Amino acid sequence: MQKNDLLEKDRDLFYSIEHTGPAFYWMVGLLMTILAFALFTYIIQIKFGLGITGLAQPISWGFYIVNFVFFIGISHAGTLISAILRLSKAEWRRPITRMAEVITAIVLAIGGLHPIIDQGQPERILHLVTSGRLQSPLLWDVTSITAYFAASTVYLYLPLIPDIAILRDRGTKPRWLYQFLSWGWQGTERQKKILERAINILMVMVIPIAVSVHTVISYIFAMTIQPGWHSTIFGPYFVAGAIFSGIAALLIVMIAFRKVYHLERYLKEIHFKYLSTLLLIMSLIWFYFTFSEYLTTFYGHEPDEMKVFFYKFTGDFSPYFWIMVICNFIIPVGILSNSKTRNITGIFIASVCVLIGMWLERLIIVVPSLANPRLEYPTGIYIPTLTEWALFAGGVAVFILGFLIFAKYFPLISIWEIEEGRETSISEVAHRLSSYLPDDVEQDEIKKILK
Amino acid sequence: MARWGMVIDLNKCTGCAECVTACKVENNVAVVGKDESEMGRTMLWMDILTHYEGEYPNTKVRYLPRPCLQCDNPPCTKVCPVRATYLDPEGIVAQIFPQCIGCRYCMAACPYTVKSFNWYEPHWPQEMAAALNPDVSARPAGVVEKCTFCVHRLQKAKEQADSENRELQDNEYIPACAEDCPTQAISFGDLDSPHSEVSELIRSPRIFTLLEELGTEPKVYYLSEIE
Amino acid sequence: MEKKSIFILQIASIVYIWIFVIAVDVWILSLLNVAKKLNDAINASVAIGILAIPLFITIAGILTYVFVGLQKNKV
Amino acid sequence: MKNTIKYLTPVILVIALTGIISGTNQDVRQPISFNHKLHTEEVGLACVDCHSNVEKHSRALIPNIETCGDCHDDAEDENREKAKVGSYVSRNEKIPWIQIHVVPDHAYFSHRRHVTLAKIECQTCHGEVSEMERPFIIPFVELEMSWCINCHEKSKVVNDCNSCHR
Repeated sequence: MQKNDLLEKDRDLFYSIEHTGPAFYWMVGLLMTILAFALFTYIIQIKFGLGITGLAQPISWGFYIVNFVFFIGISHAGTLISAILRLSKAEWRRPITRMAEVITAIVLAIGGLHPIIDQGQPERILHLVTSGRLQSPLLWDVTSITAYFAASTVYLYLPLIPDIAILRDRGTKPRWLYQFLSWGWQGTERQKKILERAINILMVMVIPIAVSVHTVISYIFAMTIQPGWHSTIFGPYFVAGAIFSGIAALLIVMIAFRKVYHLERYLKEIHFKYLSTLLLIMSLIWFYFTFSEYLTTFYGHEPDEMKVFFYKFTGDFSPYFWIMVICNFIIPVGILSNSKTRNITGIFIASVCVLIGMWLERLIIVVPSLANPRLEYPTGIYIPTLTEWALFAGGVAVFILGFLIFAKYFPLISIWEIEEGRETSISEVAHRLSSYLPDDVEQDEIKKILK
Repeated sequence: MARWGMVIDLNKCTGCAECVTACKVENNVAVVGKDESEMGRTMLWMDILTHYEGEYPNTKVRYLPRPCLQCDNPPCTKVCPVRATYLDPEGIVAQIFPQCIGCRYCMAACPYTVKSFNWYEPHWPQEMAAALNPDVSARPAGVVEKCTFCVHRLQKAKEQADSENRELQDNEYIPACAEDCPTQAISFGDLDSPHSEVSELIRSPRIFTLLEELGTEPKVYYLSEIE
Repeated sequence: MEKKSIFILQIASIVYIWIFVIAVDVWILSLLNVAKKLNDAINASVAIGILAIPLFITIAGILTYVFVGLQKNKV
Repeated sequence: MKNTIKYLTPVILVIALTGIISGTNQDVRQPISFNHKLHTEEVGLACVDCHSNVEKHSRALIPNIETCGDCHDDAEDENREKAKVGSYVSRNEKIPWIQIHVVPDHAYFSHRRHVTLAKIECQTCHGEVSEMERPFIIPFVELEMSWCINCHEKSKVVNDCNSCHR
């Protein structure tokens, strides 16, 4: 009886799993075509060498490394945000944690492949296994990305178990998949306790791992002595930027899937309001970091640093630099600090701008330092070729594709957590509130008001 | 053990680029076409950097031959993920081509930008392809390469000395650039041996190294120009 | 047939996770060994080993705990 | 489930078969069925009598046709193999031997260093050649880096990458 109730109430959440329209197949087909084209260009790159990219000396890192940093940055949306929200018992987290975690798992896999795409001899990746050196920041990356990927897929999977069990009980096909993945979940008290304990341990563990991942990625640059890279704030700067772009990606995904799968009942204005506040704060933090990074450089006025500085501010890269500032700071702050423009459309525009801006930020960190070597070399400007664009498009296509396929098999919003919210959150919040307030306020009173 | 080093006298250097050519031939450095070269993919282990001073008509051009500086504290070897580049016991920064995975991290880390990358499979004009140096391997596409102080010459000289049952002598091992320089601007030898030419030259007041402030301790020294 | 093969799949996935985790740990240890042999960057390897090895084991441990716990506590 | 296995079996079989086929050595046919045993035992030649480069150069090289010509010049010999040598000699043409012990392009191995300076027996790397009645068609040892390194470690000689790879 109760179960039927639940299914009736939450039937919107099963919609994407049980109804597959032609639009889904068209979309998958389109993404597959893009992916196939990307694969094709990659095969050509393997055959002829990295010469078919726009890279040269001294600009030997380009799009691939930029996208690597960018995609790994987005991955911070998920697990980090969901872990922090869970840890702080924010009640509004319930409908958004799942999406955030899915972003992490997919994007991390895409980002992790980029250094291999960038390699001149991809089959020699095995040399990392046989004779790697843990002294190199690249190996720190390998270790911490592997750890983050393992932890975040587990962290995505564990809260999914009760939902998989619901699907299994509904008889959704393929049945064996849900039977296999649900591990005999029946929702008994003891099972709930085990799962809760595991999730609690993981969410505490995942936060330092997530922070370490982007710190270590910044170290790839910061550990060298190159002007513009050798900076002590790079670790926190990259982490802040990563969370910033992650929230923007999460907002875009939420808005898109809310529209496509009609999830308005679950993803309400308030969720966007809270998340966009977070985005606004991150935008300010990002500006603060950027400001202190460039002010120290400018004030120090070291000639080699200044070459890179002016390359960004007034030189060849100035259009990108100022677009970045507009996209990352002026537009989001402008839109989000005004309650009139802070509606779903406004938030969507701000988020897209932030993603563009953060991608440009990665480009601005990687390329100008390489384009201005200390000694006098003639340097050209880096112009990416079709290969690099195709592989970028391929990465984005895999991201959307991964999301669509996930949504085809699993609920994008945690059903059991919503249900749990219905059952327990009112009394829990009442209890929490009463513990904040002076003792003379009765708990029952708060409960009454909340109801 | 010897510590190999080089001293380049900028006062004697005319910028004739004989060292560049000698190096290219000795080490089978690939030849790239015009288009590639314009993109910045020229491969040179020994390069000559030019620096223009003053306004026309009182301009002055300065030349700076630049091999790999063979730092004693190399920023490139620290970051290599697979030990394809490392400081060998005689102070030469080795570059092991069959081990290199082509991540180009060492290129990004080198403050002197001495490394080049094989963007394509290397090729030579037909006439040159028949005359490659058999002592140096042709690098495949996708690996980083740089000046090795002609380390194959060191191996050969050592073997010759060993088979004649004697120590390696001064001037027995000399890289191609030093050997071919028409003005003898490049001297080469053991920095640790007190009587070698280079160890006498580095006591000169004109001596300096490139980007000294970085603490990379290069073993390629320069003698500044006398005005 | 169905139930049994799914159970086998589940056991296999636990085994697979452990193989993965142990492989990562063995990899780090072998790199330590290589570093020792080539006299190169041992401290970095030790530092990373101390952090990463228990981390991976904990992740696999949590998963195993959940899997075994859920199976055991079926009604 | 059963169906999956049914479809998977041929795939696995094909993969296994290609593995076996590619693993077996291809048929190598040397131009002449050279008999090392005969030359060392009956004629009494030492290895370096013909492979004269071994002690003096880094590259061993196959003996050139003049070396063969010192003894063989009869192109009409009743022994077919001898006649073949004779005909190569009379035409002063290289015998198209197929090199079996190949060191890859990026590795440098010096025979002089190993034979003359380190006094390593030929047999250590090439086996009991004087017992062989046919020419090499497979190498005595797989020339892999681990094999080199093992010996270098055992005999405590230089183990630097730079001394072999350039």
